Amino acid sequence: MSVLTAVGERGLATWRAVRRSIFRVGWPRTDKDRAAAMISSVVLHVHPAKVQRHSLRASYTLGLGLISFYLFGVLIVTGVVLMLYYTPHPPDAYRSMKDLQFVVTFGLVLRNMHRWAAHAMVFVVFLHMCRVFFTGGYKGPRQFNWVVGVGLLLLTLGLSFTGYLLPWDQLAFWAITVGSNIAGYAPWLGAEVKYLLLGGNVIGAGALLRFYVLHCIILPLLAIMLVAVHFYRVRKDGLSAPPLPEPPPVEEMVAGRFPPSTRSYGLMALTDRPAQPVVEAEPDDEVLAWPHLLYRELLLLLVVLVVLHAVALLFNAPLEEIADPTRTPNPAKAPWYFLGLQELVSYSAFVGGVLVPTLMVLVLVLIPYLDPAPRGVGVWFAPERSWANRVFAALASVTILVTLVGMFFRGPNWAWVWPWTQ
Amino acid sequence: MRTPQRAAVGFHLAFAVLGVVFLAIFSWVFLKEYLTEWRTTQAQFDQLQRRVKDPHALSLAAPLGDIRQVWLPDVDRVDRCTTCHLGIDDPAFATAMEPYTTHPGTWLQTHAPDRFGCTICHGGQGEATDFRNAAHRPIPNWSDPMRPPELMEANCGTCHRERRPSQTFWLERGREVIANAGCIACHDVPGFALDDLRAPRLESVGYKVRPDWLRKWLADPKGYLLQARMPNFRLEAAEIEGLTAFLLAQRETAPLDSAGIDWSKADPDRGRTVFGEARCVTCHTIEGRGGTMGPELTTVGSKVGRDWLFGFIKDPAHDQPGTLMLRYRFTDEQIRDVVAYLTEELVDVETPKTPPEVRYVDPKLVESGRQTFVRHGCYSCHRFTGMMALGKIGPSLVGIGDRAIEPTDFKIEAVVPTRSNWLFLKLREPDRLADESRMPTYGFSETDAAAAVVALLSIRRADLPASRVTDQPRLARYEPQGAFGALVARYRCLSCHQVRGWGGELSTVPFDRIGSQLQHSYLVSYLQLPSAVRVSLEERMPQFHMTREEAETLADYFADVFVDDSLGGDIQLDAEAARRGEQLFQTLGCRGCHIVGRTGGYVGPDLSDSGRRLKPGWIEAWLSEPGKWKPGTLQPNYGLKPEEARALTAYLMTLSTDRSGRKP
Amino acid sequence: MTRRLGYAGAIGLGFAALVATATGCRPGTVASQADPLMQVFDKQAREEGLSRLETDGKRLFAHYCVTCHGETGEGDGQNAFNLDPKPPDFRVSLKLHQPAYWRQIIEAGSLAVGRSPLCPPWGRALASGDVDALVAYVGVLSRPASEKPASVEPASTTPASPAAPTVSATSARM
Amino acid sequence: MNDSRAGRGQDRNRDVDETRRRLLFSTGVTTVVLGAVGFLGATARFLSPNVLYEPPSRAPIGSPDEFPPGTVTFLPDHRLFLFNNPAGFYAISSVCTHLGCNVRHLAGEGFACPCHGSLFDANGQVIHGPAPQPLSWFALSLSPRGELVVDTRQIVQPEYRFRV
Repeated sequence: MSVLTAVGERGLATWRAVRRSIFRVGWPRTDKDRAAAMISSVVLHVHPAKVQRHSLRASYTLGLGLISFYLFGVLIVTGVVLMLYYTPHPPDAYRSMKDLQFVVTFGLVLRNMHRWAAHAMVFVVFLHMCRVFFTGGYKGPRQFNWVVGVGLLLLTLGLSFTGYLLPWDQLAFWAITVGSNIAGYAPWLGAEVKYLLLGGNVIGAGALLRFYVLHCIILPLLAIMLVAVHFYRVRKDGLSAPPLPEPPPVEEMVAGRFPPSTRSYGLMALTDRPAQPVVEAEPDDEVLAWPHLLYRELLLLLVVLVVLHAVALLFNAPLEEIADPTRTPNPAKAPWYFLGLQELVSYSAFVGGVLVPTLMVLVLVLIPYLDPAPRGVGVWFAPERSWANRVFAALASVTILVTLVGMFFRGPNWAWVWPWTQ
Repeated sequence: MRTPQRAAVGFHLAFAVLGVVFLAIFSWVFLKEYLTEWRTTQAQFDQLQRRVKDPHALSLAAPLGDIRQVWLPDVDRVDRCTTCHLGIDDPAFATAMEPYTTHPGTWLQTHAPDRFGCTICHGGQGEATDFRNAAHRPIPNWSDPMRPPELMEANCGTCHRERRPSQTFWLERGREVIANAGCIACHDVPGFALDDLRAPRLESVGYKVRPDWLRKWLADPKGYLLQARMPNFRLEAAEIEGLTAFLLAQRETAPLDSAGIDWSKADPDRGRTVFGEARCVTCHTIEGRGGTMGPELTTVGSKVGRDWLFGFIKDPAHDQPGTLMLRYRFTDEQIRDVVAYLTEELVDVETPKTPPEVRYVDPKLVESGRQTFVRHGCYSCHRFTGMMALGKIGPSLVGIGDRAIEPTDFKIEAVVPTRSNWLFLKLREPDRLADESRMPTYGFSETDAAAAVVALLSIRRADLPASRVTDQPRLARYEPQGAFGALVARYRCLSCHQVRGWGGELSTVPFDRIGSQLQHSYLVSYLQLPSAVRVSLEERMPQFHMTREEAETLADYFADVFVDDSLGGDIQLDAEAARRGEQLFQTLGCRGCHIVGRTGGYVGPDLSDSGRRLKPGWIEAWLSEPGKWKPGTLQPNYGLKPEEARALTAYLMTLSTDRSGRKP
Repeated sequence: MTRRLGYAGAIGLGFAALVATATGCRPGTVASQADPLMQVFDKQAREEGLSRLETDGKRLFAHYCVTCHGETGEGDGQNAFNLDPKPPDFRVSLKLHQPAYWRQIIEAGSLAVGRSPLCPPWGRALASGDVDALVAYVGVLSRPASEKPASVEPASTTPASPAAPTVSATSARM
Repeated sequence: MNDSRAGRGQDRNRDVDETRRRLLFSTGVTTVVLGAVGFLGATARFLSPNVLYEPPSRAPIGSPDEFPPGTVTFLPDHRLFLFNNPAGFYAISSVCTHLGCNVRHLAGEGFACPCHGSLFDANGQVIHGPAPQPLSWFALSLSPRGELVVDTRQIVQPEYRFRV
């Protein structure tokens, strides 16, 4: 018997050693472990060990940034898997779409998920931008993070635009024709960019290949890098939260009292401090990230997956006839997120194609530098920033309105039509 | 109160609930994938297969459970229909219910599924593996749903490009309609050539027609003659005036002068007999009777001038170089009498005898007429000097079978927006289509228009590899030269007869081996004075009033050139064989179709004179294997043994009407 | 603070409503649409009322048989009055026999079943598929238009044994 | 007293709360794990193709008179040699059984594999070299349209001869 128990113990010991080597901090039982677990794990150390309770509340962040990250994750997984059946050469591209739809096991579900996740991501990223703006998230130390966010928005649009052409059906072909021609209006380098983008003057095999490489390699890599920077910034600048009643003067930092935690702990390893938190610490407006933050993230992930699966099962991604360069569907619409632009282009090519897009991007990028006053951070529609909110709300509503008009109120020959009469 | 470091129970609850919901949805994905329509169909087939087939056949049957596909890279098609239609080429399932029934008819023997797939004929979406997406019925975003049998013939036409593909009623009829209507004049129609076109030259029509007839004709050609090939261009009054002025001004070559003719002595009755002997009714229709190769003559008297008619009959090619009409060797008196007969008997009662006098013609009117002539593309059919270089007025019909149709192409009223409907309305009622149609109205009947649509739908844009296409052989033009050539040109033999397929379709006697079929002496006498060999036929050999030398030149050429060596052999014919032949003639009932002496049927040629007419070698070869020499002939194949054929030949060679014309 | 949140909520809801109404109201099914071409095909098929095999049979009958048997198979063909005996009226004669008997006449000729030699053998000139088509079409002719396709009742008399025809019998009639 | 009962009540609440918490947490974890395993299974199934765009194993190779008697014809897209000698037709695979290269036919002697030097006799038996098995023979048949049909999945013995 003793041999067995001996072997048992040794086995158990080695197992525990192995596990310990992988998970430096076992399943945390104490606060210190919970904080250590957060800091020591390569994945989890994206979050600070302790987080403001306020920024945890759903009504504050609506979890939009996280949702778009999850969608991006789903897109990458389903995208890589779909690549195994996709050939970026025109006749075979359409055939692989048909194969996915009819023959490949789970092909249809994965394609639907990829499609709806892409559309959702563009929309959620837009909402996330609005949320960050309306809660003053662009102020204070986070100006550059806002710029990175705008970069990510553009990359998302780029990813969605390049992915739109790959099925090579009529909808895709003509949407991209319209979209790339809008780009063509940009002065000086517009035509050149379009020429490089299409690898020629017309959308053919060359364009499909370029869009494929952009969509699968270049843009996702850029996006991942920017996301990393974005997360790092969020981690360093801390989640935006409303100012505490009496913000202590800055010079007190050295005296060992930690400042109000508009900033998170530095990366210096946690010194062995007394079990109880520092008495003078602020009233318990902070909680340990483990389990509160992680739990919320996990639940949100499950919600996103459930919704996405449901939508993918109920609604099929559209696949029209194979692209026919000689026949333009009437009307030929750009992808939905560019319909606002197309609507403007229909008024005047220069305004819609050039002026508005460049202005929007410029304004977006410069917002944090145009309105640097650190007021009203962390509060929805803070009165201190009422003017900024009104302007931004107006701009956002105009964008949404123009896009909706382009989507539902434009019929053949781009003529006005009431959707219910269509 | 310190914040509890443990997550609230609510989170655990949410986590558990969400987990279960996620699992439920995830299993729905699995279910949806494994309860597909084709898997249930194959399961049912498996049960059916076990009932229908014996164990041995079952062991040979292909395994079920996966998607079956026919991949045709050369026509870029993938057909997965056999994933559900499992018994399609297995005779054991002839009485099984759909989708397992065997394919009807013998189609799969000639079109093996592994080489043709299904959608190449049926249409539909081959890639699909469920009923709805396979486009059994029209679905959005798929322009080629499965076709009813009639429209499937269009798919036959895509590969079978000969004019008369077998077993395709609508396609064959459609291609005939397109050839007769002369669509090739204004449109590029693949598979049709310009020489299918028959329209008179108008460079000297000024001499020919009367103004009042011309106005009536331009206004409504079919009103004057129901079978008129010319469509109605819906011309306004001004355009008709202009065109009439322009056409009447065309007086390029004057007709042969008939000044020396004394019209007072013209006798219409003698004209009628000459008209009858010349068998004009073979090509011309009078009151509904006769051939349709030439113009209809019921009221020709009130259409053309007397002098022009005289000149034309004297030498048709002089006025119309490409005409099919032969140049009889009439004397002037005979022509005078025929013209008298035509201009006095065959007239339209209402029109006045003498045409209205044309005093002064305004040059501006003539010029506007010319512009109307060009604008409506009249030069497309009526080839006009100076307008040869002008392009085709209508759009090219290449790839018309793939033309994309939008609902907006139809006027508001509800018509199913399919390509076939668009083409049908284009031919029948163009005003129900959105874009204004410049096409003249042809007045096609419903079935003709439908047939033409089927033929048009067969013209697809994608060009098939040569291994997939069958076509009738390009006919070699046959233009004989020398004395024989001149005679063939004068008497227009090729308007009715054919040489290796080239020529007219009226006569059932091609020249290919005429020298080995008919005796020289018979030919010479027959050419001068043709007698009806087939009594029941309306279209008979006309009497050319040919001179003996001409007949002999033709007969010599036939005897030397159009021979088939396999029919040559001299055959000993003895009385004993002739007797047995006569007996066989009785038992086989040949008299049911052939006249011998006075009695007999009208189906075959009259055999009373076969002794002087036919060559024995031909008779024997013909009786042994009629189908080989003339596919589709009514002459039955009795499976005669060589000596029986020899006996019949001997008997037939004894039959002849001797000089006095007395029948045996 | 909550008042402002109310504003945002209101705007959001407004947009959502707009989107919902726009997407929700897909056009109802279009009024029943006419299909002119298919009407022509249906009319043709209804008039003919023939299956594909019978249509082929009709085409072959028109080419080979009409001159003696007539359009409707009553034996009133163009060449019929030259024949003795006259071709039978299918609506009567065919009821006496099975389709196999008709097939034998078509393939081997009427002489082979002991009738007059006037209907020649078509077996060698026609492919088996064509003979099937002719048998099918002859079946159609044997049923006058009014009568619904009667199931072929078993023939009362067995088909005459194809004894060798005596020469004297036929020559007497000639 | 009350405290103890209340205390004990609280203890019981805490225990009940604890078990409920652990139960819910474990259901959550198991479902997520099951979901993950399901997803990996689905992806694996997704990766194996259901239809192949390859030439079918049973295919017509031409009419018999395309292969005159006494000749050997190499058919590249079916990867086999077709023999027509007085005894009849037979087809030998040109795929070397060692590592799949196309063997060369040496007139009269047999086959040689260019990749690793395997040698086969005229009937495909291995004479020399690393090839483990002899070259396989395929069954031949005649299609209703009179074409020779080879079935590369039906292996036959070397004595097999197909007479047309």
